[in-house]
Amino acid sequence: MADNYLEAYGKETSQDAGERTLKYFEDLFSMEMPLSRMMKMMPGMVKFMMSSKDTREDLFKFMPQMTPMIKQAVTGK
Amino acid sequence: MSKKTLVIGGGIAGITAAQKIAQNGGDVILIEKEDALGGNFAKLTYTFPVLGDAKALVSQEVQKVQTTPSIEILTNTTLTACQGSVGDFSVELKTLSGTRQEIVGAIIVAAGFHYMEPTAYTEYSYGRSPKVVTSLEFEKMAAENRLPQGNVRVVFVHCVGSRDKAKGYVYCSKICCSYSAKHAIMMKKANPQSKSYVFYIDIRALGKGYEEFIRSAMEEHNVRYIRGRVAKVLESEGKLLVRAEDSLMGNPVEVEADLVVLASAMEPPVGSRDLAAMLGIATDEYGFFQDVESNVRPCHSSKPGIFLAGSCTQPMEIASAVAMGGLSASEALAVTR
Amino acid sequence: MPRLDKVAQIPKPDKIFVFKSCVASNKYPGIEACSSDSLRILGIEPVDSDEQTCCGGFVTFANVAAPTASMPAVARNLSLAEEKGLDTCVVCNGCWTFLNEFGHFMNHNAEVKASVNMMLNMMGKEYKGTGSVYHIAEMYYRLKEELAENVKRPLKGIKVATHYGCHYLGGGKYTAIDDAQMPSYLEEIIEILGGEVVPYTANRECCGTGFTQVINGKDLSLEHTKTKLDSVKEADPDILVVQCPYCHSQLDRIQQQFNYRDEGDFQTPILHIAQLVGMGLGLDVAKLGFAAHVSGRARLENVLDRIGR
Amino acid sequence: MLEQVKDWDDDFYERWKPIAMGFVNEAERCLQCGKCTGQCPAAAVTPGYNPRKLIRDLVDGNIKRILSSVELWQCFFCSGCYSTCPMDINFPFFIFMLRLGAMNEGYGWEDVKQLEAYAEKDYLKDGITVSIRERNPFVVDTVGDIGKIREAAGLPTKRVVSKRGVAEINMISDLSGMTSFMKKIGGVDLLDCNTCDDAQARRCKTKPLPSKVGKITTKTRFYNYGEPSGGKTNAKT
Amino acid sequence: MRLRIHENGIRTIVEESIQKSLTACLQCSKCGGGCAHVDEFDLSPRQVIEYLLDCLDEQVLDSRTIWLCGKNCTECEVICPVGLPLNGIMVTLREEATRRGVEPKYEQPSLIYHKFEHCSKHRREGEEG
Repeated sequence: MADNYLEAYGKETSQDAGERTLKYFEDLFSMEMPLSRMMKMMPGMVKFMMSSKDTREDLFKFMPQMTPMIKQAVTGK
Repeated sequence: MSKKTLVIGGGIAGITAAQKIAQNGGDVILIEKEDALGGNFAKLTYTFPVLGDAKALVSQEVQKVQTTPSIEILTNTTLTACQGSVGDFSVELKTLSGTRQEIVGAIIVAAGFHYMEPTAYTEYSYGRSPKVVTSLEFEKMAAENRLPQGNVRVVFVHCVGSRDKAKGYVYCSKICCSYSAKHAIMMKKANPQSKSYVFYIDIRALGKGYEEFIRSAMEEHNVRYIRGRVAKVLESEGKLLVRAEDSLMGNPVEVEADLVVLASAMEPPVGSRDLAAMLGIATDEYGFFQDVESNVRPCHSSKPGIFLAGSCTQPMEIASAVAMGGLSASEALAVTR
Repeated sequence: MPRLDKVAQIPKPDKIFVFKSCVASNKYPGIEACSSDSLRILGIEPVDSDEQTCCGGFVTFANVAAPTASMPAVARNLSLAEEKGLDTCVVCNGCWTFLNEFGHFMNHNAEVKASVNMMLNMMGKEYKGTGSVYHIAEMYYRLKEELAENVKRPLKGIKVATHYGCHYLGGGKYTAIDDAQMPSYLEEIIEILGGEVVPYTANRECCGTGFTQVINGKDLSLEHTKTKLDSVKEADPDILVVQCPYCHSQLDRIQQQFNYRDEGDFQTPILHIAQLVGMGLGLDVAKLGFAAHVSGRARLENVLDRIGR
Repeated sequence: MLEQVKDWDDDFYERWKPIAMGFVNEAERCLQCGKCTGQCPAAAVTPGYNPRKLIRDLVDGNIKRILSSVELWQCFFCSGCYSTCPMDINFPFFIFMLRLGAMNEGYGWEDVKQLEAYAEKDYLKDGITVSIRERNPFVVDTVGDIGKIREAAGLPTKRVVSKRGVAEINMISDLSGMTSFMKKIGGVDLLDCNTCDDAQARRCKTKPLPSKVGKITTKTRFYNYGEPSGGKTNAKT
Repeated sequence: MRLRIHENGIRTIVEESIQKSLTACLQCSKCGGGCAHVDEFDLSPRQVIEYLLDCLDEQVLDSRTIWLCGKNCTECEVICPVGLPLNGIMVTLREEATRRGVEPKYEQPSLIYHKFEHCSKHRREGEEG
């Protein structure tokens, strides 16, 4: 917490802080699925798949739904 | 073509309309659903902005109407049916002694207004504590001088029901700022030891002499005006804890009060929608009667020949109600002569 | 006064999915035991599953989990009830508000629902948004008649004060069964059980937990709880009824902290509405779980003796 | 150093509303009437905390002051302001979203550290945020073992969430980036009276308790070691 | 903090000394706007009046404003729409503070202020420098 927020931010104006915050919220709430985000999700899915047999079946059942998204993410169409 | 005009509602607007028509040779049927004329004006003891004696003014006006021969006054009467168009409306009136058919040239609706019952405002413990009253009850207490004696603190709360999307009406009721100041001064006159507090958001003094009147409450009668809307009124051992924020300072404050007066919203009269349906005229989304063009043709309802007067169209003070009564009278005369 | 139209919308199902609250399971098991047994007595078969995790409201509003992280968790919990075609009954204000808010949010936001369902499909689950969430106090108020018939141990002469908790009435401004400022459905349930209602000034004040304030800003939270408990002490009820285990734990434990810090002698036992109803319906004393209570234990035993074990 | 209105970001709120997808709404309708602060329990005890001012700053666009303010972390989250607000402004949602923004600026991490421990060690470990850990020695003396009380009440000794359930919420947490976020924040380790040595127990029992309630100058935390969050220095202004 | 509003704070002393009710204050903060030294004060003149009315007596008495302001610079009195004698109020508060033994706080403010300080013509009779 800044004791005096004017000193804490120095030269920066509220516009820059606002810009930064908006960009943070944009990629926090963004709905699209770029390749980078999909890569970040891979370890989680692998860990889930390894955890037990029936989770592996569920993930395989999900795969047909996943392929169009991967294609769209890779080709970026 | 009938030369008669029907005036619905015996409040100050209706009385003025009837007088003006009678003075110009028209004849009027004035119907009032209560058993006495005067409407809301009769319930007051003082008027603002000059603390005039309301009782004398009302009785003088009512007495004038009662003595003019060409005005036929029917109390305890309501309208039950209305057909026809401008020039000859056939109206059916239900009086104590049965129904009456009349043919009238024009109709003036002056149904007045109704103070909203703030039962939805449980945060002010209205209905739970007898010490939380509406402004109307405060008027009655002042009339029967049952106001609390001794060094008591009285809190007046603005905007109860108005300017409130969640539980009330979004519009502003225009006169609460003025009559709360009037109540504060009446309280000080009745009990000089008492301390008055008024919680306001903004002071809206919208008439000649209103600002001076409210300023006199602040300066001469040292009524303490705190900017902030009252958030809670709690009962604790006989006292009322009024909690709000002094938003000019940013601190929450608490006042221990003996009486809390809520300035409740002015809403359309009870049954205004079915009266409008019966007459075939439009109402706005709150139930006030809708005028055609509020700037240039304020008195005209959506149906030609039917005119509106007084606070049944929008919250207004007595002066505007009288002015609108006169205007609708001249409109009616133009039609019936 | 309770909004009777809202109360009428609550169905009287024959089975309902009982949502276990973390604080109730691990700190006051009496709430969990009494809620399912009392529902069974009132004719509703409680169904629960150990797949159901914490609602995630605490970690979300404590800003550890972003809404995008906790919305799938809420959908997952709600889909457990939807698979069995049941509505959900929660015992905690926080769970109620959180499940309702995010459920309502997903139902009105198709793309969010689609992305949440994408995540849930990975686990073979799917959130349709058909089930609705009810608070146990709402169910008791809805089953007033059955409650009146089944009272075995009327609480004659027991002075009971109420504390409604903020999240249910605050968060559910338009969806709760009573208005936020002067609720009275708990009072009616107490009268049905035969107890005597005790009003006190700070009835609608917050219990002082401040959701995470008791961890981060403990002095402010204690300050507020002290004003609350002083006002309760003035009215001196035999029991203070709450409807949220988090308020329960705060009011219960902080009284003990005040006592040995000689800040005053607070001995008011705190009971959850499920425990009070369980007591009224005659559940045996072990099920009420009074052993887990921290303060006012002697007075609780005295109350039990007065109404018969 | 006076505040410059020209460096306010006045369309921040307008551009923020579509992004936050309905979590933040209607702040522009605020009447500034002060009803929320009037009934706010936090404003009644905390000097300088005022929800109305926060909404004022947000709509004005004084983002620097909000994100670096200590008031953002003093809200009690009781949504009493939402229930009395004449314009239905859901203030707790604003606080919740602004706190996310403040953490992105690096503020408030000390406060969240305390809670991150609960999420990491309880929520993601065995699916229940509030575990049997008890960090108050006096409560442990009066209550004893919760497992026995659960058995007496006819419940299983320990509430267990199925392994499948725990795996699922861990996956949700990984997919949505919550795990990486928690790793960035880091956490404190939780004290547990049942498994702690008696040296710490003696220290806990003899630790000076927070100052007498009524003076907001407390520095020490009740049972956990470690300095409270940096924000307290502003509490006294 | 939640303040309890009552009437027996030092407000009554101030009102007796200036023979005018403090409730007349419109809280329009024109005085704060007009004052040349307001950035040195911790309370603007308007806030001093509001603190008195809100019974925050201690904060008013140990504020810097009552010591720095009121030394015969009447900029705020002139433009006050209600004509409140702010100088008189500050003088009374200063007397009350010395009576209660609150040590004065007036590290030297900006140079503008000095001009009034030394110019004897502006100083009122009976008031020390």
